[in-house]
Amino acid sequence: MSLHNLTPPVLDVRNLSKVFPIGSNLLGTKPAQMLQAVSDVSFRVAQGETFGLVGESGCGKSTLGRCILRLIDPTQGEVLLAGTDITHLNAAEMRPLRQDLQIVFQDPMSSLHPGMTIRRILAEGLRLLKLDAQTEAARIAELISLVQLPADVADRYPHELSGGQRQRIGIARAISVNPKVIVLDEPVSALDVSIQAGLLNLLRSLQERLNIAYVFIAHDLSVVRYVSDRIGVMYLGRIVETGRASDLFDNPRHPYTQALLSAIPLADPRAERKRARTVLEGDLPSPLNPPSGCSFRTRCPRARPLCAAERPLLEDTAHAVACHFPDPAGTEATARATPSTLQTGEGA
Amino acid sequence: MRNISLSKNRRRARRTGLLLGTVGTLAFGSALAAQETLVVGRSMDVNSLDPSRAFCDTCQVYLTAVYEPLLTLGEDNKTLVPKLATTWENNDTFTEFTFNLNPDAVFSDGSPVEASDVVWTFERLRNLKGSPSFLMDGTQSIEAVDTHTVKIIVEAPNSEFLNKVSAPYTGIMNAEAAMAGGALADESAATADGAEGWFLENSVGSGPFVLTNYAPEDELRLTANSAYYGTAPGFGEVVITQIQDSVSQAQALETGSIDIAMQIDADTAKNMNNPDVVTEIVPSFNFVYFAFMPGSEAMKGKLTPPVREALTYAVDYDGMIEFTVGGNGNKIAAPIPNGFPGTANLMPRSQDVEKAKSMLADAGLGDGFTMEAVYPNDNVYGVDLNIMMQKLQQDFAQVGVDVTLKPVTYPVWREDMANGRADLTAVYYAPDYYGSGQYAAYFGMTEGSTWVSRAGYKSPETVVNAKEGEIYAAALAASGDAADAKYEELAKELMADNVIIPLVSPNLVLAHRSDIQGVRYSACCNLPLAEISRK
Amino acid sequence: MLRYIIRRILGVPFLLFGVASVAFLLSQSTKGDPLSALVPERMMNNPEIVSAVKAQWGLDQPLPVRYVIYMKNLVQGDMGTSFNTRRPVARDIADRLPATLELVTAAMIIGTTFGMGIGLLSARFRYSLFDNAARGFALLGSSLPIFWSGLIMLYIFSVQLKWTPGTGRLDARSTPPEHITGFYSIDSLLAGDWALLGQTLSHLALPAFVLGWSVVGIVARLVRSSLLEALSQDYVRTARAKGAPERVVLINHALRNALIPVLTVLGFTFAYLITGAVLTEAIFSWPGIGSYAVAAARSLDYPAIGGVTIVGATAFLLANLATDIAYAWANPRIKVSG
Amino acid sequence: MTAAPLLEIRDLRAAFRGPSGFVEAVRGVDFTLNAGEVLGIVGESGSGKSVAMMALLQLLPAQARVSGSAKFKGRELIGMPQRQIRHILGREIGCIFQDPLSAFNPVLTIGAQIIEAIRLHDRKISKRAALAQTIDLLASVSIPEPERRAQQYPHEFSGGMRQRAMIAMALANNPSLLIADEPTTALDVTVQAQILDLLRRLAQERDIGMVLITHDLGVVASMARDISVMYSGRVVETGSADSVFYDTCHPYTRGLIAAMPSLESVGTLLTPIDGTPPSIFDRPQGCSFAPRCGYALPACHETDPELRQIGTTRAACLRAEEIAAGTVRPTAPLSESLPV
Amino acid sequence: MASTSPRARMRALSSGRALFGRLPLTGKIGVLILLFWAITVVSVQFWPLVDPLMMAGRRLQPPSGAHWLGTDALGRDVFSRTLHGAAYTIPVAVMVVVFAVVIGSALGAIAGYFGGWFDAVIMRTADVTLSFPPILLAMTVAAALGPGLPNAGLAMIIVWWPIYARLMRAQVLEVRTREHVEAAIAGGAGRGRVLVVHILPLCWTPTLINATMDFGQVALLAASLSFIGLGAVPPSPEWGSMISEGASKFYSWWIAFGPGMAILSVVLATSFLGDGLRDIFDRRGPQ
Repeated sequence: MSLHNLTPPVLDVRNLSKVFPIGSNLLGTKPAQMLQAVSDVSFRVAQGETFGLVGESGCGKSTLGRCILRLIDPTQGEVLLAGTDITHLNAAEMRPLRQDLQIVFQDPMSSLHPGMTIRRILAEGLRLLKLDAQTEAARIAELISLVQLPADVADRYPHELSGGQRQRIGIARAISVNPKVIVLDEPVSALDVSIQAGLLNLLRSLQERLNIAYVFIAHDLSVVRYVSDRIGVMYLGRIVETGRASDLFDNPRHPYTQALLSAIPLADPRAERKRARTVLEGDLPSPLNPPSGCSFRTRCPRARPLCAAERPLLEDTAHAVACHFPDPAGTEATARATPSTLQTGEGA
Repeated sequence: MRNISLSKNRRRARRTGLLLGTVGTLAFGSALAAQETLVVGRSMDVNSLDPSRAFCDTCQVYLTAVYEPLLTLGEDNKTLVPKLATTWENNDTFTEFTFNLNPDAVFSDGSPVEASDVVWTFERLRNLKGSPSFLMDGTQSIEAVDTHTVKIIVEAPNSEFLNKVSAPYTGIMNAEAAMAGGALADESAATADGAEGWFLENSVGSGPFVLTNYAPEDELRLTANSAYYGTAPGFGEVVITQIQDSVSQAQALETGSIDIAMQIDADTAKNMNNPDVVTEIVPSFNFVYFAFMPGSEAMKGKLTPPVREALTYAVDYDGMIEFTVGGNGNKIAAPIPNGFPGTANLMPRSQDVEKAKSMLADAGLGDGFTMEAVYPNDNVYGVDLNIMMQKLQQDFAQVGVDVTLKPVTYPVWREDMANGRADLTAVYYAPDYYGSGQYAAYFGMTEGSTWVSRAGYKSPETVVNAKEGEIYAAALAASGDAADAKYEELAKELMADNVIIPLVSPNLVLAHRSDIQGVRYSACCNLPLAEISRK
Repeated sequence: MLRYIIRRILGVPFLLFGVASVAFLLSQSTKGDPLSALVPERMMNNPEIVSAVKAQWGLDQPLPVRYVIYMKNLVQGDMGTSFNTRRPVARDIADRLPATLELVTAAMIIGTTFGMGIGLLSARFRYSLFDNAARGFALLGSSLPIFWSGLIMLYIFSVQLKWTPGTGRLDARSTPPEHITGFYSIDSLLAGDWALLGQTLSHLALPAFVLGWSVVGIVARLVRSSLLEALSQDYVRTARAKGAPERVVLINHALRNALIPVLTVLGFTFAYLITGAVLTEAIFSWPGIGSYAVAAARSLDYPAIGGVTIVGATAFLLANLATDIAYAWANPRIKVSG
Repeated sequence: MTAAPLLEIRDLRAAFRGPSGFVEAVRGVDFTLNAGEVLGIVGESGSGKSVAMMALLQLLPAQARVSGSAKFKGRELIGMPQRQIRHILGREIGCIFQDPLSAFNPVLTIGAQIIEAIRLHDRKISKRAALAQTIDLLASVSIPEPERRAQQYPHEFSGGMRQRAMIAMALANNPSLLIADEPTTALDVTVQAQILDLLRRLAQERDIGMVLITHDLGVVASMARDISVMYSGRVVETGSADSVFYDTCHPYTRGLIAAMPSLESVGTLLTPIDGTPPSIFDRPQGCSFAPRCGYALPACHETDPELRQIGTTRAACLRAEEIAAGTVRPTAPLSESLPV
Repeated sequence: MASTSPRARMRALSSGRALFGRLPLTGKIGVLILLFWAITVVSVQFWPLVDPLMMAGRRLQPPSGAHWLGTDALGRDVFSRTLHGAAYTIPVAVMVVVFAVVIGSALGAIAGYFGGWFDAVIMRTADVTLSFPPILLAMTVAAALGPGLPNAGLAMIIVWWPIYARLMRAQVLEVRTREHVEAAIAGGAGRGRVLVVHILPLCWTPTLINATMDFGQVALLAASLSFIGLGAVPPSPEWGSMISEGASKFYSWWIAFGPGMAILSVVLATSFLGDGLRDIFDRRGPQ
């Protein structure tokens, strides 16, 4: 899975930033505040690879996903799709390229047109391919079976399906045009655990069959780990740590990543009881008024004056981290068992 | 009749007092009355409270109460009686008139009424070119002979001039006070006079009342003139209060919140059976008519005299009275009120549908045609013009003539009238003074008259009747029975024109609380408020 | 929200400018020659008089010039002179506005009190006989044409039962109290004239009820639905979980929240009442700007039409503004944020 | 503890009016909770776990029909008059809800709402004293600047802070039982850790019995002493945390554990549970899990099994013993096409 | 795709019936009343009624066997006039609502979806129009254009369109942020197609509910304008002008009774139906 440095990336996101103007001044001429949702984010995804973006609510991961698809226009930076910069294309120029770039949304209900049958919803997506009626019908049937649904769902409406089934339709729509890249924006977080697993398996099997690159956005680390080859951890609009999934999970270097991992409850009472727990203090700062320097410093157990003064840059390595005082790479021992550097919660 | 003496007038007043009881009671009554308020309910149509500009029914009531003309009309609605002028004279040719003013008369500010005030008032009336200015048409000179004598010379014989100066619009103003309020009487008055607003808050007459408050479309409040030189009025205060419709007026009268209701229609009157309310139905001098407009674009060559005549036969005159006023009205032949000079021997029109049809067929219009009726959307003297026109529409439909109704606001109506945009119209007329001459001037088909320019529009030849001007002039030069005969001749011509077709002279419902007396209908002045008192 | 309100306030002059322009253009485009309202019938053919009148009323100027003059005068509070009353329109309106405001205020009080009461009780006793009857009563008020219900009320209460006096603001015999606010009820109270106060209120009762009744339905429907909505919210469950009795739940928790959306309709209700007031005034001979407007529209008194329209729109704008402010005040969620 | 349990629920049922008669959302569940212990109730959406708790607290809509028995400190809650239960709710039983934003009244300050909670049960306490107590409570749940925070409205709090305030309010009258209904579901994972930590600490400090309702097996694993797994309105497996996790014998519990991606489960495929939970309006005959169950026998579609003691846990499954012993392997579920 | 269209039609038909079935009792009554008036409007001229424009008996007769609602001041049958009146008021109300909805919704949708200067111009125009109390604006416009039902109708369209423009704009702004719209854009749909196919079909419910309720209000305002003499012209038996005639013949209460009850029934029916629709659509929610 270390393809990413060898083959050209199918998706290359370079220094992407998005600023939202919030409100406006009294005369309505200028925005009152600027919300920096995404700051200087770069990553690459190779064909058939899954890049996981993980972070808590408000970290900008969904905005990032929408910027990649040009559903929102990024403020700065570039998105290269198979080598083509799509950031500056207009709507008409963008249209043919949409075939290569698809999205699956979090809420499977609101992402399907409630007034259309499944058949029509899928046909809408297939318009890009300009198929004749017969081919189209065949393709729809094929898609439905690809996502492991019975053929008769085609003539149903979204509200007649269960949540898991609806999300499968969302996936079918995304793969219908044979995209190179699919952005999956929290595709399973609205679903019950028992349903989630089936979808995750489906996504994996589709990727294997169709060789699609995924950008998998989620807040649940376990889910991200399950599907991702490489992962970026986001905090307040920035990637603070990125690397291969195994590296990142086995050897988290950024204190935020460490805290995230430590916060996940394990479905294993004995392990839970033994576990050293890092509990972060305080809340996420407002993105309208981010802290100076390192944005994590307000909650970071390792914060020192330097962190407030200077923003740490993301290293340019395979397992990169943006921290002034990171744990060293590849030394598992320090990552897992240095309670001295972290505040440790009492074990149960 | 022309030389009624002051003493005679005084005697009359005393007789009235005796009728009421003793003089003492009268004095006591008026002392009490001084604090009492008479409330009159009506839908006010005030356009102005400036006597030289005002022109409305409410104005007549107001002006009569606040200003005094030289003469006025007696209770018989025929005889002229003295007011500010105690005696008056005219020459045989009716071109020179001399008035002797009552030396006791004073204005409400206590200053005496003098000949100069009369001259100023009449000149202003003439020069202002307001609605009632026509009353001064043809005056050559108005001059003060001495402090209490005025002499007026008119260009052509005018036996009706005396009637004109009995109109409430000729009420004499206190010239000095009015000038202080911005009023002008000279030639420049028409453009430079700026007193109209001032008159809404001030009164400068010698009448029994003075204006205390006027709120447009709300109330008009008068109080007894403390400086009044004549008999004090029966009430210390009179309020004319705005009540829009007949039913509300009836209701207000029944609950006692008003003492007199002025515009109750006959249908409503029938439904009132309250012992505290007196209703008396009297014939009025008002009438409602419809008019053909042969000069309109669509009617050119169609509304020829025979066609007009034919259509007059289509109208169900009896039914019209039934439908518009529930039978409480009278048929009227010519556009001169029944009871006015020259009307005694006239025969009203009657319906003859077959004749109408055959005449139309003769005129080549047997298949009928279409007309558009433009008329004010109003309810006057108990006649809802909409209902009247709907009835007319039905009557004309019987002879194949299709009438489209277009009720409009007054300004639009006047504009349409001035531009020949209607084929048919309907309006009303109430006398401005007692005399048939005003009808000749207004309805006569003489070149340049209001109705010639309306009905004839750009082709006056379709309606002009040259004889009428001559007859009118002859009538003005005559008096008494001779004048009456001329007016009768004129009336017949007006009927033969078949342009102005009077339909109904609605009866008037005099409705008041039973403890109110002295309510009467006057041909010049509508409701003389000063004569009203509580029993 | 504060920012929003400030922006709204800043926007008012612009809206008023638009309103005044529209009012001017509409009234100027009325069918019918304004001269016919000004020049006596017998003088229409007299060019001297006609041109004098034109000059006097500024009608000899081209439309754009008239517009500029009108707007200039308007800024100084001069809305021209009414053709009907021959008085300055501003003065007519100043005289009549208190009457309308008194009527509308009284109707608003009646409408909102009944509306809220009915809404509250029918939410509390949902689907009960009371609920259905009260909602029926409320709905009837907003469904009956006010010009008919007014007549019926007048007939029943004034003519037949004689419980209320007839039309108008006061008995014609009475003199209005000294002008302080222009509201006879308040002025007579200030003057300590109890008899006059009683008379004022008895005159006000019927038109205000007829008018108020027309909005009871709107208010009751909204109170009921927003109360039911509030009662289904999580925080109500929280309150119950705290052991709060039903009364506390209803008043302290549900009603406080339910009233916020109710506030937003008050502006709308005001518009409804102005519409109703125009008709109510016509029926009850109420000397307000509603009957003035009807008379003006009927006689094409366009300075008056323009004036009334501008004043009505201003009142309406202010009512909406007040609603917004009240909304912001009542709703802490939007007090701070931009 | 030999005394009566803090909360003892027997055959609790709750039904709602549906289009055709009443439908049961909770179908006879039993729970027992001793003082100072934590009972975890796990289930997916629609399993009836919250409804069961709301039912015994009489917090369901008035039209709901509740039967069975729920003894709190020996007092029967089911059918208790409103007047009486009001004195228990908020005083002896505190509640925490899933979404702290909607669970707070948006137009009242946090302080006012906590003060109300105090004064509803202590009429004599002065407003000032109640405020002081409120500030202490906020401080005890680690809310910084409690004096200022008490004056603020719920929307001015962050999600984690709101949930802390909610906990403070629930604890205002020192209850002996805390019912926490998905207390961390709406929160981010780092905040969830904070809140769980707080709950754990408070429960220990104050010796409070807690019912923790959640869909997340991870949350109960770290918190609960006993766990009950609910499916379609019934408890399908119950026992101590360890026994439920390690001696699992109900196929649904097994499925849930297998379906959960964990940090360790990389490389292996997750095992989903096929199909979807049945709607309460349309429950299958027999065991309601049978249509999704890889172990289901024809008999499973006919009889709805009762909870039985199987080893260390109690499970409601006909084949529990075989599954516990590992002598059977799951097959594809019986129903060929997915129920839609 | 061809196979879906008859099916869709079937669905639409059955959903119409299903919709009726889901209405509360009052809503069903509302539908029946409106249905009655709709039938009346199209067929009243074929009914065995006396001519509403010609006198049919003595004037001002109270209700009797011959004249169920009595006769008016011209002896015309009030019952016949009331039924014929539907053919004046109801089509005007329909036209006003339809035009206001179409114009307002189109402008609002475009303004909401495309934003920019067009949005600014449309919404400021709407603001100014909405600043006028409706009756004052309608009166002014009706006065400017002259009386007559068509002019009154035009006046009311001018009054009403901004309400729908605002409603539709708000709705479009809300729906355009939904994920299925993003999905459509991601699927390569052009702006027009996104608006017409993916946004507008989900925006019509509030408009429908509002239009239903407004229908009654428009009928009321039309009658009000006629009442003050700026609406229908005689002899048309428009309800408002009939009540106006009745008002001046107050003691003959039956003249106003028929048209009064007719307006009441229409307004009540639309309220009932609007409430019912709101119950159905608002409660369904997303799931």
